[in-house]
Amino acid sequence: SDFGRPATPDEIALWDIDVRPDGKGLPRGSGTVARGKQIFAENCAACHGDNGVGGIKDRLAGGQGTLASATPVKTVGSFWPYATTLFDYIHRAMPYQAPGSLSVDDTYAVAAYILSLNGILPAEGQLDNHSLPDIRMPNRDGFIPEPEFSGSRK
Amino acid sequence: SDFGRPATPDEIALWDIDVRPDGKGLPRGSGTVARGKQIFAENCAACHGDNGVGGIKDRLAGGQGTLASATPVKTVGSFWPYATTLFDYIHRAMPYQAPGSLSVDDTYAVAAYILSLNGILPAEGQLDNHSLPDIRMPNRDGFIPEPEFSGSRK
Amino acid sequence: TTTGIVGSAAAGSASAETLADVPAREPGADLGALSARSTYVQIGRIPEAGPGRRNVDPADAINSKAPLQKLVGAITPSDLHYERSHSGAPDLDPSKHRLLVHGMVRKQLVFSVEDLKAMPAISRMAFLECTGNGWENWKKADGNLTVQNTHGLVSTSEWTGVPLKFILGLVEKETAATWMLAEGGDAAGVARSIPLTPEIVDEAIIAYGQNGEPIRPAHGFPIRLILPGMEGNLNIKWLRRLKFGDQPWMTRWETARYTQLLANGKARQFQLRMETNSVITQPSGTMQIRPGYNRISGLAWSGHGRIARVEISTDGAKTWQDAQLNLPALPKAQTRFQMDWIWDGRPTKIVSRSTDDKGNVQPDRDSFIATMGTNALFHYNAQQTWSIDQAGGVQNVLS
Amino acid sequence: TTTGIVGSAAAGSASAETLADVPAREPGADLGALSARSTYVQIGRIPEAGPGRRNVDPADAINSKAPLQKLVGAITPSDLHYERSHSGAPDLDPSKHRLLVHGMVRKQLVFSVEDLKAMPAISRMAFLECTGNGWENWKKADGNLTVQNTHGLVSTSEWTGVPLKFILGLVEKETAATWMLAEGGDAAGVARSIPLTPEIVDEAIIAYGQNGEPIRPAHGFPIRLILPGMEGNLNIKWLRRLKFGDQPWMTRWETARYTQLLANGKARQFQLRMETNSVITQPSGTMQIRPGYNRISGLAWSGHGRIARVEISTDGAKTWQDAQLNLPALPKAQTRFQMDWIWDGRPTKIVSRSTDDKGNVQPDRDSFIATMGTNALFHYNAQQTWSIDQAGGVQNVLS
Ligand code: HEC
Ligand code: HEC
Ligand SMILES: [Ca+2]
Ligand SMILES: [Ca+2]
Ligand SMILES: [Ca+2]
Ligand SMILES: [Ca+2]
Ligand SMILES: [Ca+2]
Ligand SMILES: [Ca+2]
Ligand SMILES: [Co+2]
Ligand SMILES: [Co+2]
Repeated sequence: SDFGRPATPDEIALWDIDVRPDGKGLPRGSGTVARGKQIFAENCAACHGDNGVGGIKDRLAGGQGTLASATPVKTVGSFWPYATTLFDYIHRAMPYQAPGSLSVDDTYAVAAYILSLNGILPAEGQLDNHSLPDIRMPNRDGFIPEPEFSGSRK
Repeated sequence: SDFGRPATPDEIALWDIDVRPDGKGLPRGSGTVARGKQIFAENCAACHGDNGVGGIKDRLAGGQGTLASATPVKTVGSFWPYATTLFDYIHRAMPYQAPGSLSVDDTYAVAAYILSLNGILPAEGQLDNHSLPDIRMPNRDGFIPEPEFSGSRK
Repeated sequence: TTTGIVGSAAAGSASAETLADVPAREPGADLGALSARSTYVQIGRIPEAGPGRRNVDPADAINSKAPLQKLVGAITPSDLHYERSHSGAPDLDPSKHRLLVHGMVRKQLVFSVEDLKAMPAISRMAFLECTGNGWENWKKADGNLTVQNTHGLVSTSEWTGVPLKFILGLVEKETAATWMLAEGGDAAGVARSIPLTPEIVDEAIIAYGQNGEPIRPAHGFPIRLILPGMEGNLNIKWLRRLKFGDQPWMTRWETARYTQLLANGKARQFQLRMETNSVITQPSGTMQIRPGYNRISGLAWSGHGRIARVEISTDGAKTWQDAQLNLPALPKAQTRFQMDWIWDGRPTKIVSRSTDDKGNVQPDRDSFIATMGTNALFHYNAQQTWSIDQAGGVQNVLS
Repeated sequence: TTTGIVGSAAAGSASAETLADVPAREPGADLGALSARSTYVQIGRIPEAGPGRRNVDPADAINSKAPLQKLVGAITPSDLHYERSHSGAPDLDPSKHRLLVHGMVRKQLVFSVEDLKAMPAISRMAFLECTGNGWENWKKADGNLTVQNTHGLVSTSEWTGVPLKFILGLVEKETAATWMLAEGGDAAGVARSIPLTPEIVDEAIIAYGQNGEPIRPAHGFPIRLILPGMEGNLNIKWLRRLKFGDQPWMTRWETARYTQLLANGKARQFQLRMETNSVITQPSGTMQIRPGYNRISGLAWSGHGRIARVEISTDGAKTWQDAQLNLPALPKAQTRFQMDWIWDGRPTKIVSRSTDDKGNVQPDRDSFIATMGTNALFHYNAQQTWSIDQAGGVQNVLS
C-alpha cells in the first residue's frame, strides 16, 4: 500500500495494554493485598488519602448503598461494574504524574488492595490474571446499555 | 428609533471630507504653485523625491505617453482622470504620517504644485475650489467603466 | 455586569459625545505574520474543576469553558474552543507520533502523521460537546452564573482529516469486528469503546485540521478522532491507537465516568449521542438589559442532525414564538438563532427550545428531571431559563 | 523544500523507527484561557511590498499573505487571514468609534458599535480577496515562489454583522441614491464608491464578528464592510462613514489604483467582482513529491456564487479530470477540492480550472492575457500551472 507500514508483533505488544471484562489482554502476574497496601501508601495515598478516602483527588472506597440516594458516592466499590477496568485504568493512567511506572505485579497488588478497601477481597487476599476477571463487582448489574448502541454488543 | 441618534450638521461637516469630480465637497480656499513647491519640499519630498520623482514612495509626475507600452508609468499626470481626486486624496491621507495636518489653502497649493510638475498648471499658476474641477486631466478619457456596475452611473 | 444587548467583547459603553470627540485618524501597526486581537477585547475561557468548583488553581482544572456570551455566529475560534483534558495537554512531536491500527483486521498497520495527511481528506463543520456540559444546573441554579459557566463546554469547528472508512479499507477490517477501541497518547491514555454503527463508520474522521490550521495541542495535536454528534470524550485526542474487536472494553471512561446515574440507582451506559439542545447567549446570566427593543440571540445544536426550528418564550415557557435561524443550518453543527423582543420592563423569564430534523424536541426541565433524576451528572440538555428582574438583571434559574 | 504530499505545518518527516521509539506518555500543560499553537507548528503570513518585492522591512510592507500551502479545509484562522492595509492597522477604541450615515437619506444618523451589535444580525461564510492577488505572475513566473507568494491574498471567514439593508431602512435612503461612499477610520481614510445594485444591497454586511470573535484590528476592528464576492478593498475596514449619492466619487482607490490597464493604454474601471478562480495548494511551488500516489488538493472560489466544478489536468492542460469537491460548497466562499493522482515520475505540469454555478469558467493564461494584457496588475484569475521536474520538484510556471 502507499500508506503506512505493517506493525510487528513485538511493537504491538508494547502498546496493546487494554483489558476486557473477560480478562483478555491481562498480562501474566499477581500481587497480594498486603503488598498493595504498601504500594498504595508510597504511590497513591498522597492524592487518594489513606485507605483511599479523604484525599485531595477521587475517593476510591465506600459508598455502597448510596447510589439511589440524593447524594450518591460513586467509587470502585460502589459503582464500578468490572474489576478488569481497575487493573486497566491503574496500569494505563496511575500514578497520575508517572503512569506506567508500576510493575505488572505491583499493579495487581494495588488493585487487590483497593478491592480489599471495598470489602471485595479479604485482607489476606491476592489477585492474578486468572482470578481478576472472575471477581463479581457489587454493582455489576447496575448499568442499562443504551439500546441504540447495544446492537453490536455481545 | 431604538438605534443611533441624529447627526448634527456641525459634526457632519467635520467628517464630510469627500470631493466629487464636479467639485461638490471642495472646501473654500486657494493656493499657488509657488507656495505648493515650498510645502512639498517641507512635507512631501522626503518620501516622493524632489519634483515628485525618485523618492522612496510613489512617483507623482511624468509617464505621459507610456500607458500602452510594456512598462507603463502611472502617475497623477499620466493616469489620474480627475484633479478633484488629487485634492481629496492629499487632504484625507497625506502627509502619510500625519494626514489632516495641512491647511485647506496649503492643500490647494501642493495639489497645484503636483499638477505643475506634470505640465498641467504653469509655474505661476494657482488653484481654488472653483478652478480645480474645471481642470481637464490628460487621461480623462482613459477609463472604460464596467458595464455591470455602470447602470446607476450618471 | 455587562450590557446584555451588546453581549460583546468590546469594552465599555459609548463614550464619545459627538463626532468631534472621536480620536483623529492616525497610522497603525506594521503588517506582520499574525493578526493579534484588539487590546480592547477581553476574551478567554474559564478553567474549572467540576460543578460548583469554579475559581480553581489551573493545576486543578479539568476543563476550560468557552465564552459563549462573547461569541457571535457559529464557529468557535480554535484558541477559545472548550477543553476537557484528563492529564493536561501534551505537545506531541508529530514526527514521532504514530497511529497503530490492529486487532480484528487483516492488516495491522502503523501510520505516521505524514501518511495520514497524504490520504484523501474531508472537511466538515461539527460541534463538540463535553458530556458534562450543563452540569452546573442539575440540582440547583446559582444566580450568578454566566452562560459560559452553564453551557461553555460546547464549540463548533471545521474539522479536516481522513474518513475512518478509508482506514478501514486499508487495514481490511474483519466483518465480525463491531467495536473499536480508540486510545489517546496523553498520560491518562484515555480510551473509549466505539460501536461501529453505519452512521459512525460513515461520519468518523481522523482529524489533523481545525478551522483550517493544525489542531492545537489542547484539542489533540497532531491527530484526534472526530465523531460528529457523539459525546466529547469519544472524540479521542492525541489519538495513537485504534483496535478492533467484537465487544466493548468497558474502560473507566465508559463505566465509572460518562454513565448517567438515574434516581433508582441504575446508570445509563453508552448514551453516546449528544441530545437536541439550545441556549440563549444574549441576553444571558449576569447581563443587564433595558426596557424596549432587545435582540435575543443564541445557539442550538443536535447530535441527531440539523436544527430545524428554535422557539423562544419571553413569558417563562407559557407562549412560544419561532426564532429566525441563520442559514444554512448544517448537520451536527451549532446554528445561530435570533428574535426581536420588546421588553415591557416587567420581571419575566426567557427560554429557548430547539427541534432537530429528526423531530427531537429539547425537553423542559421538569420532564427531563422526571426521566433522568438529578444525579446523572452528564448529558444535561434541558431548556435553559434566564430570569429578568425589574432592574433588567439577567439570572440563571432552573425554570 | 517541504514534502509536497504532506503540505502541512507539522515539521519534518517521520523519525520514530518502531513504536518503541515513540516517546512515553506524560502529563501535559495545565488548562488555560487560550489554547496555544503547537511549538512544532511553524505557520505565519509573509509581509510583502508588491510584485517581486518580497523580503521587505515590515515598515514597508503593504500586504501580508496567508500560508495557503499549510492550510486545510476552507476556513482561514483569523490571525492568518491575509492583510492589505494602506496605513498600518490602527487598534481603535470601540467605545469612541462611530458610524456616520448621511447624504441622500431622510435621517442622517450616528451609530455606536453597541448600537450595531444590538441590531438583527446575519452570519455567513465568504471569501475576501485582494484585487492584487496573483499579481506575481502577470509578466513572468519566478520558479521559487510558493502558493503563499502567488495566491496568498485570499481567505475565507464566517462574518457576522448587520445587513446593510437594515441600516438603509433606519436612515430611509432616498430612491435616487444609487451609490454609497464607504470610508475607513485608518490614517489613509480609504474610501470607495459602491454601486447599490440589488445584489450588493441584499448581501452587504456591516460586520463586527469574524470566525465567531470580534474582528481583529488588522481586519477592521471594531467594524468593517463585507461585500461578498467583491474586490477586497471595497470591504472597507475600520468603517466610520457611509454617504449616499447619485454618482461615484472617483476616489484615488477607484481611479489611480484598482483599475486595470489594458494593452491599449485604456483602463477598466469598477471591475468590482472577483472572478472565478482556483489554485492547487498541495503540491505547490517549492514542494517535493515522490512517484506513485499523490493527493492533489486546492481551493476554488468565485465572486459570482457557488463553485460547481473543478477540473484538474496532470498533463499540462491537455486532458482534464473532475476533482472531488468538499460539500456543501457555499456561495462566494472558498471550496476545497481534491483528486487522487499516480505520478509516473516523468516531468509534467499540473493545473486546476474552476467553474461556478453561473457557468463562468476560469480562463487559461493565454486567453486571459489576450484580453487583459500584462499591465493590468489587478484581477488576475488565470489558471495556475505548477511544473514538476524529474526529481519531483514543484515550480511556479506561467503555463
Ligand atoms: C498526583 C495525584 C495522584 C496520584 C499520586 C495517584 N492518583 Fe489516582 N487519580 C488522580 C486523579 C486526578 C484522578 C482522576 C483522573 C480523571 O478523572 O481523569 C485519579 C483517579 C484514580 C482512579 C479512578 C477513580 C474513579 O472513580 O474514577 C483510581 C482507581 C486511581 N486513581 C488509583 C490510583 C492508584 C492505584 C494510585 C497509585 C498507584 C494513584 N491513583 C495515584 C490523582 C492521583
Ligand atoms: C512618510 C512618507 C510620505 C510622505 C511624507 C508623504 N507621502 Fe505621499 N505617499 C506615501 C505613500 C506610502 C503613498 C502610497 C500609499 C498607498 O498606496 O496606500 C503615497 C501616495 C501619495 C499619492 C498618490 C500616488 C498615486 O499615484 O497613487 C500622492 C498624490 C501623494 N502621496 C502626495 C503627497 C503629498 C502632497 C505629500 C505632502 C503633503 C506627501 N504625499 C507626503 C508616503 C508619503
Ligand atoms: Ca494485551
Ligand atoms: Ca464636504
Ligand atoms: Ca507604523
Ligand atoms: Ca468530553
Ligand atoms: Ca501539568
Ligand atoms: Ca484589498
Ligand atoms: Co466530558
Ligand atoms: Co487589493
